[in-house]
Amino acid sequence: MSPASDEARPPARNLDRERLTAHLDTMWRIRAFEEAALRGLSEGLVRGAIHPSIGQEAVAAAVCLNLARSDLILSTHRGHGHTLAKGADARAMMRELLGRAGGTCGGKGGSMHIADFSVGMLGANGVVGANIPIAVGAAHAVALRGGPEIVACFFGDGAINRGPFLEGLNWAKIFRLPVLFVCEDNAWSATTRTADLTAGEGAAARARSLGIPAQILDGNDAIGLDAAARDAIAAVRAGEGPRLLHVRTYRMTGHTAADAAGYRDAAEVEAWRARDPIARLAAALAEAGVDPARLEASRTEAAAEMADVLDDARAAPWPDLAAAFADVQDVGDPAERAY
Amino acid sequence: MSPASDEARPPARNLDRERLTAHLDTMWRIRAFEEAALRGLSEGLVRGAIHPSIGQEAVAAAVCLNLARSDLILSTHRGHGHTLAKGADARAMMRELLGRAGGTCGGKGGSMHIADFSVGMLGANGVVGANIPIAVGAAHAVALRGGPEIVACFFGDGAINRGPFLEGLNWAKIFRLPVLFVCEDNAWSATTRTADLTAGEGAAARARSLGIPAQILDGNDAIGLDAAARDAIAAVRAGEGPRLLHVRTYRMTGHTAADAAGYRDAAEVEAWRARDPIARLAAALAEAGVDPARLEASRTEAAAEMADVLDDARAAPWPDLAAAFADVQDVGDPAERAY
Amino acid sequence: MATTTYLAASTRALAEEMERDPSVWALGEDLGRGGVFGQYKGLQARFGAARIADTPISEACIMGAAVGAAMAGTRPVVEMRFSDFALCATDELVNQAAKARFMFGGQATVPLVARQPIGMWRSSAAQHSQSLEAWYAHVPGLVVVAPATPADNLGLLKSAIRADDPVVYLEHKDLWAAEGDVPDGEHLVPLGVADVARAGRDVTIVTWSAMRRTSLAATETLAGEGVEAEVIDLRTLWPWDRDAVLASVERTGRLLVVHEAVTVAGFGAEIAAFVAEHLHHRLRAPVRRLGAPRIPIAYAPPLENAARVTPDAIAAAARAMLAPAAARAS
Amino acid sequence: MATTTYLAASTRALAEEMERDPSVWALGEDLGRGGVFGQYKGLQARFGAARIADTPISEACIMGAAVGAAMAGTRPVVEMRFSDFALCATDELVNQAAKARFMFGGQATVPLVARQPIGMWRSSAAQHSQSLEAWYAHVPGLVVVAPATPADNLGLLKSAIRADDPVVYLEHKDLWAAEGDVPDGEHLVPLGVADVARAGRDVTIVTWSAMRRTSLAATETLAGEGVEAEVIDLRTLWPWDRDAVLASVERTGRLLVVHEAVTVAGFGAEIAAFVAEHLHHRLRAPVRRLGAPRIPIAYAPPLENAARVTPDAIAAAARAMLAPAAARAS
Ligand SMILES: Cc1ncc(C[n+]2csc(CCOP(=O)(O)OP(=O)(O)O)c2C)c(N)n1
Ligand SMILES: Cc1ncc(C[n+]2csc(CCOP(=O)(O)OP(=O)(O)O)c2C)c(N)n1
Ligand SMILES: [Mg+2]
Ligand SMILES: [Mg+2]
Repeated sequence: MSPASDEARPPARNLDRERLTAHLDTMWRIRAFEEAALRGLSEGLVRGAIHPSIGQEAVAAAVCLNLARSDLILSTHRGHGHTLAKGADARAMMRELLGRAGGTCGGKGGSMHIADFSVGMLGANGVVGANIPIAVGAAHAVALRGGPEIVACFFGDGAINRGPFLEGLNWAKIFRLPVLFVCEDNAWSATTRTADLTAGEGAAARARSLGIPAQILDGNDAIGLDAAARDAIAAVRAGEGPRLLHVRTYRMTGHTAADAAGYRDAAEVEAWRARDPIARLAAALAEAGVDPARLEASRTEAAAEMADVLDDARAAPWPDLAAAFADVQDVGDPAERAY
Repeated sequence: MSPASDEARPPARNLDRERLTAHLDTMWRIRAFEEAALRGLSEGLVRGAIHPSIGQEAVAAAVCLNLARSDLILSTHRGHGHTLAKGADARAMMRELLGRAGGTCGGKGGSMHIADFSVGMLGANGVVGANIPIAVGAAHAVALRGGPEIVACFFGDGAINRGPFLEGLNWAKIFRLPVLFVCEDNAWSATTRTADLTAGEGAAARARSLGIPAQILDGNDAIGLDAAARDAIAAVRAGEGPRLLHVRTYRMTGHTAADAAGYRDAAEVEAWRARDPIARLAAALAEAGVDPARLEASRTEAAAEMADVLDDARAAPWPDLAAAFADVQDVGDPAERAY
Repeated sequence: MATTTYLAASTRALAEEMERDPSVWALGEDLGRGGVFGQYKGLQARFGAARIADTPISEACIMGAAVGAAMAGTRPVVEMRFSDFALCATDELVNQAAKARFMFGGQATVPLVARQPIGMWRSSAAQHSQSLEAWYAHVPGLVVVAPATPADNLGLLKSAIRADDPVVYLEHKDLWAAEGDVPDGEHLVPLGVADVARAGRDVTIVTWSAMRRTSLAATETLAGEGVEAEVIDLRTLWPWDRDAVLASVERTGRLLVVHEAVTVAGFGAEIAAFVAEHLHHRLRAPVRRLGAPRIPIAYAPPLENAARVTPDAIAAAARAMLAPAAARAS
Repeated sequence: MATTTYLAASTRALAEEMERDPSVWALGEDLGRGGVFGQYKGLQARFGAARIADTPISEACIMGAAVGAAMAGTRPVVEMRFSDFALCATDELVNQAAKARFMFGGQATVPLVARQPIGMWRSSAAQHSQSLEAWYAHVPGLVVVAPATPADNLGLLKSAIRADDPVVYLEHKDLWAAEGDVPDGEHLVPLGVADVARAGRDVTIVTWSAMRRTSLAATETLAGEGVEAEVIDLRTLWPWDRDAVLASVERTGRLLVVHEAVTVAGFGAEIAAFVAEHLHHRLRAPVRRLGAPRIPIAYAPPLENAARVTPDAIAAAARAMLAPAAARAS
C-alpha cells in the first residue's frame, strides 16, 4: 500500500502548536490505553476479544477533537480510540473491557459495545456496518428537532461492501442530514485484503456516485487530517448535508489481539510502521519548536495514566448479579417476575 | 420525465426487419397477456395482486430475445413480460395467475413468484432487490462449472436503494461474473417518485462507481434497446464481467392493477403514452417497409392468443389439495407425517 | 362510543400520539400517500413530510435509522409494510434495537414501534403472508403486540408508542376493514393484559390477532352443543398474561391454543408448555394447539386454505377435548 | 476409530464431500485463511480459491448468492461466521432459500448448507452469543441441525451437504475444541434421528448441542443419588425425532428439556408442548424446561453466567421432578 495519489498535501509549517499538541496527547492516550488493554488481555483480565486501533489513532483524534461534546459519534468493533477521543473516561472504559462494575456499560458490553452517551458516544457495534443506519437515524433525530449537533460515523473499508452502507448514505443524502462518514481504510478486512473484495475505487467513489462530497486522505498524517476534518465538520454543521472522508491508514496489530497477522507482508507492515502517525506528528511539532520535554511528557503521562487505569480496573469488583436482569426492558421486564 | 440526455441515439434506418418484427410480436404478446390478466382480475379470476408492465415491454423483449434459451434470468414482481419473452408458455403463465393446475408453479406462486426453469426463468420475486444476489449466485454457479450461459437480472429503480443491490453488484464485479443487470427505471417506486428517494444519478452512476460499465438507454426505443442489449450480452458472454443497462421507461398503469395512480401528473402520463414502445416500433417497421397487414396481425394474433389463454385458464381445475403439502422439503417433509 | 375500523383506529392512535408528543414521528415507504393499506391517510397533510416521512425502499435503514433516532431522543413509528419485509431488517431489530439498552448498560432506551402487518389475506403467497410473532417473543428486549379489534388497535398502539421499549406491533392484514366500537375519549389499553373475549366454563381457548374472530365463531357452534368455551385474546404476546391464562385453565381444566402461524415452534408451544408445566395436575384433558401445518403459504385459494385454521377445526378440537376419552387416552 | 476434535471433524466432512462431489463449494469471509475458527484450514490450498471462496463482508449476498447457486445446480456451503451475523441474511434464508422450491412448484431445489456457529463462548456479549434454533425450526422448508460431538459433526455435516433441502447447520462455538472418537471410513449420520447419549429409566432429558455435555455432567451427580436419567441428544431439530422422545418419556414418565437458548418460545417449548399433548396421561410429573432467562447475554463473566444452564441446575430440576410432591402439586 503506497500512499494514495490524491491524498491531502502536507500542511504548511505554521502549525497551531497548542492545538496539535492536544492531538498528540490524545493519540498517545489512545495508544497507551490499548497497550494497557493488551497487557490486561495477556494477564487474562480482558476476557473478550479486543480489536486494537494502534496505528490508526490520528483518525479518531482528528475527527473527535473537531467535534463538540454535544455532537454524536457511532463507532465500530475497533472503537477504543473514537471513544477516548470523544471524551469518555479512560477508567470507566478499562473497567468495561475487564467487565467490571463502573464500566461505561456496567460491564455488560465489553470492548465491542463500548459506549458513553454522556459524551455523545452512542456505541461501538459488533456487526460490521450496522452502525451506519443508526448514525443516520441519530442525525435524523437531530434534524427533526433542529439541533445544532452533527453525527460522525466511523467504519472500516470492509464495511462498505455491506448493504447498510448504501442504504445509510443514500438516506443521509436525500434527507440532507448532518452526518460525517469516516471510512477508516486500513486495507484489511479481518484476514483478507479488502482490495480483493471490493469493486471500484472504494468508499469515496461510492459516496460520490450518491452525490456525497468525499475526500481521500492520508490517515497517518495527523495535521492534514485535522484540517480536513475541521473543514468537513464545518460544512456538515452548516447544513450542507453529509460528507465522507476516506482515510487511508493501517492497523499495526492483527485484526484482534489474538491474531498474529502472519498473512501480511513484513515489508508492508514495515512501510507503515515508518509512517507511524504519532511519531510523525511528534516530529512535526518538534520541528515547529515545541519543547521536547513537553512531547516526551505527552507519551509518559499517557503511559502512566493508563497503567493506573488498568490497575484501577483490575481492582474493581464484578458487577452485581442483578445487572444481568436489569435494563432489558420495562414492559415484561425479566427482573420483575422470574419465568 | 423527459428522455435522458445520454440516451442512445436513434438507430440507422437499415433495420433488420425480420428480427424486429419478432420483437414486435413479443411486445404485443406481453401487452395482450397483461390485458387479458387485467380482464381476469376484474372478473375475480386473478385473486392476488398483479403488477402490469404495460409500457415497459420493449425492455423485456430486447433483453430476452438477445439471450439464448439456456441463459438464465431473474425477475421482479413486475415479471410477466420477462417471463413470456424468455419463452415461457403463456397458457401455463395465465394458469399460474389464476392459481390453477398446470400453472408454471402449479398455482403455488402466482404472479409475484412466476418462474419457468425450463426456459431459464428462475423466478420473479416478492421482495424488492432480493433477486439480485440470487442472480449473482446463479452466475457464480455458471462460472464455477465454466458454462457458456449468462444471467440477466431485472430490477426497478426503487430496488437500487436496497442493500442487496450494492452487495450483488460488488460481488459480480470482483468475481467477474457473467451477469447483465437491467434496471427498469420507470421513475416510480410504488406511489412515490423514485427521484425523491434516490441520491445521485441512479443505477448507472452507482454501477460505474463499482467499475461496472453502464449505459443509460431509452427504454421505449425497442430498436436502440435491441442493439444495446445485443452488445452488452456479447460483452458479458465474452467474459468481460458484469454490465448494467439503466433503462428509462414508464409503466402506463398503476403500481398494481388495483392502483388508480392518481398521484401522477396527467401530463407526465400523456407524454409517455405518446412514446409507447409498441407504437414506435410498429411505426418504424412500417416506415422500413414491413407489410402493414403483418404488423396488424402481430397485434390481433397476440390478442386472440391471450383471449384463448385466459379461457383455458378459466376452465382449468384447481390444483390438487396435496400440492399444498408437496415440494416443501425432503427431510422432515410435512406430507410424510402430519404433525 | 363510535363504530370504526381497525384501520381507522390505528390512524387515530398515531394522530393522537403525534398531537400529544412532538417527538413521535413515522417513517416508511409510501406513507405520504397513506401507506400501502391506507393506515396513514391524511397524516402527512396534517403533520408534514418531516414527521410522516417517505423513505426509500431500504428496510434495513428504516429500522436502523429508527434505532438511532430512538436513542437520540425521538419516538419513531416504523412501518414495515408487510411483516415479511421486516426480514430485511432483522439485524437492526434483533441485534440492535432489542439489545442496545442492555449492552450499553442502560445508557439508552430504544422507544420505537415496528409495525409489521402479518397474516394471510387473499392469495398473497409465501412472501406476503407470514406470521412470525414467535420469533420476536423469543428475543429479550422486545415487546410483542398483536391487536385483534379496532378498540385494541387504538389503545394498544397508543400504549406501544408511549412505551420506552422497542415494540413489535403486528397488525393483521385481514382485519383492516373489521369494524367495532371504540371509546370517544382517550383510550389506552395496557400492554401485557389479556382480554376475555368470551367467558365460558368448559375449555379455555387462548388466541390473538385474527384468530380471535375465528375462535369466537367456533364458540357459537360449540354453544349450540352446550359447550361453553372461554376465549382469551392475549393481545400482547410478550409479556403475555400468564395470570389470566392460568386462572382460566384452572377453572376449565382444558387449554386449546389457536393461532394462524405454523404450529411447530409457534408461540402456542410456549403457552401450552407453560400451562403443562404449571397446571399439569389440574388438566382434565391434554393441552392442545391448533395452528398451520409446516408449509409455506400457497397462492391458489384452495391450497392457501390448507394453511388456515377454521372455526370448524377449532370446534372439532374443543369437542375432542371434552369427549370423555380425552380425559383418559392420549 | 481415531480421536479428533469437533472442529477437525467438520473440516474432514467438508473435504470428503468436496472430493466426492465437484458441485460442492464453500463461500464466506476469510475462508482462505481457514475461517474465523480454523474450520476451513487447508481447504483452499487443496481445492482452490474458486471452491473455497473468500467473499466480501456481505452476508445478504453470501446467502442470496448461495440460493441462486443452489438453484443453478451447485451445492454451496455457506459460512456465516457467527449465527448472529446470519440476521443480516434473514430475507435470503427465510423468504428465499426456504420457500423457493415450494413457491416455484417444485421446479427447483435449494441444496445449501448455512453454517451458523451458535452459543455462548467466553465474554462475547449480546451480538456474538445467540442461539436461535427455534426460529429456523418454525420456518417451513428448512432443516435444522445442531451437532454435539465430533462424530456427529462429521456425519451430520456430510448428510446436510447431500440433502436437497436448505439446512441450517448450527455448530457450537464452545465445542470446537471438544474431542471424541470418529470412525475412519465413510461416516454418515442420518438427519432427523436422535442419539441416546445415556440410557436411564427415571427421567428423560432431551437436549442438543453443547447442552448434551452439560446434561451428561448432571447425570453423573444424579447417578450418585440413585437417579438414572436418560439423555436424548436430538441432533436434528427439524425434523426432530418425536418417536425417540415419545418412546423414552413413555418409559420414564418424566420429560426435562434442556437448551442453552432463551426458554421463552425456545425449541424446548415445542418439545414440552408436544409431549404434553401426546403423553399427558403417562406423565408422572409435569413436563419441564430449562433454558436461559429472557435476557441478552452480558459480557462480564458473572453476568454471562446468569444466562448459562449448569449441570447443577439440571440435576436440581431432575431431582425436583422425582420428588414425590412433583407427582401431586403443580
Ligand atoms: C456483519 C458482520 N460480518 C462479519 C463480521 C466479522 N468481522 C468483524 S470485524 C471484520 C472485518 C471488518 O473490516 P473493516 O470494516 O475493514 O474494519 P477493520 O476491522 O479493518 O477496522 C469482520 C469480517 C461482523 N462483525 N459483522
Ligand atoms: C423489500 C421490499 N420492500 C417493499 C416492497 C413493496 N414494494 C413492492 S414493489 C415496490 C416498488 C418497487 O419499485 P421499483 O423497484 O422501481 O419497481 P417497479 O414497481 O417500479 O417496477 C415496493 C415498495 C417489497 N416488495 N419488498
Ligand atoms: Mg479494514
Ligand atoms: Mg420503478
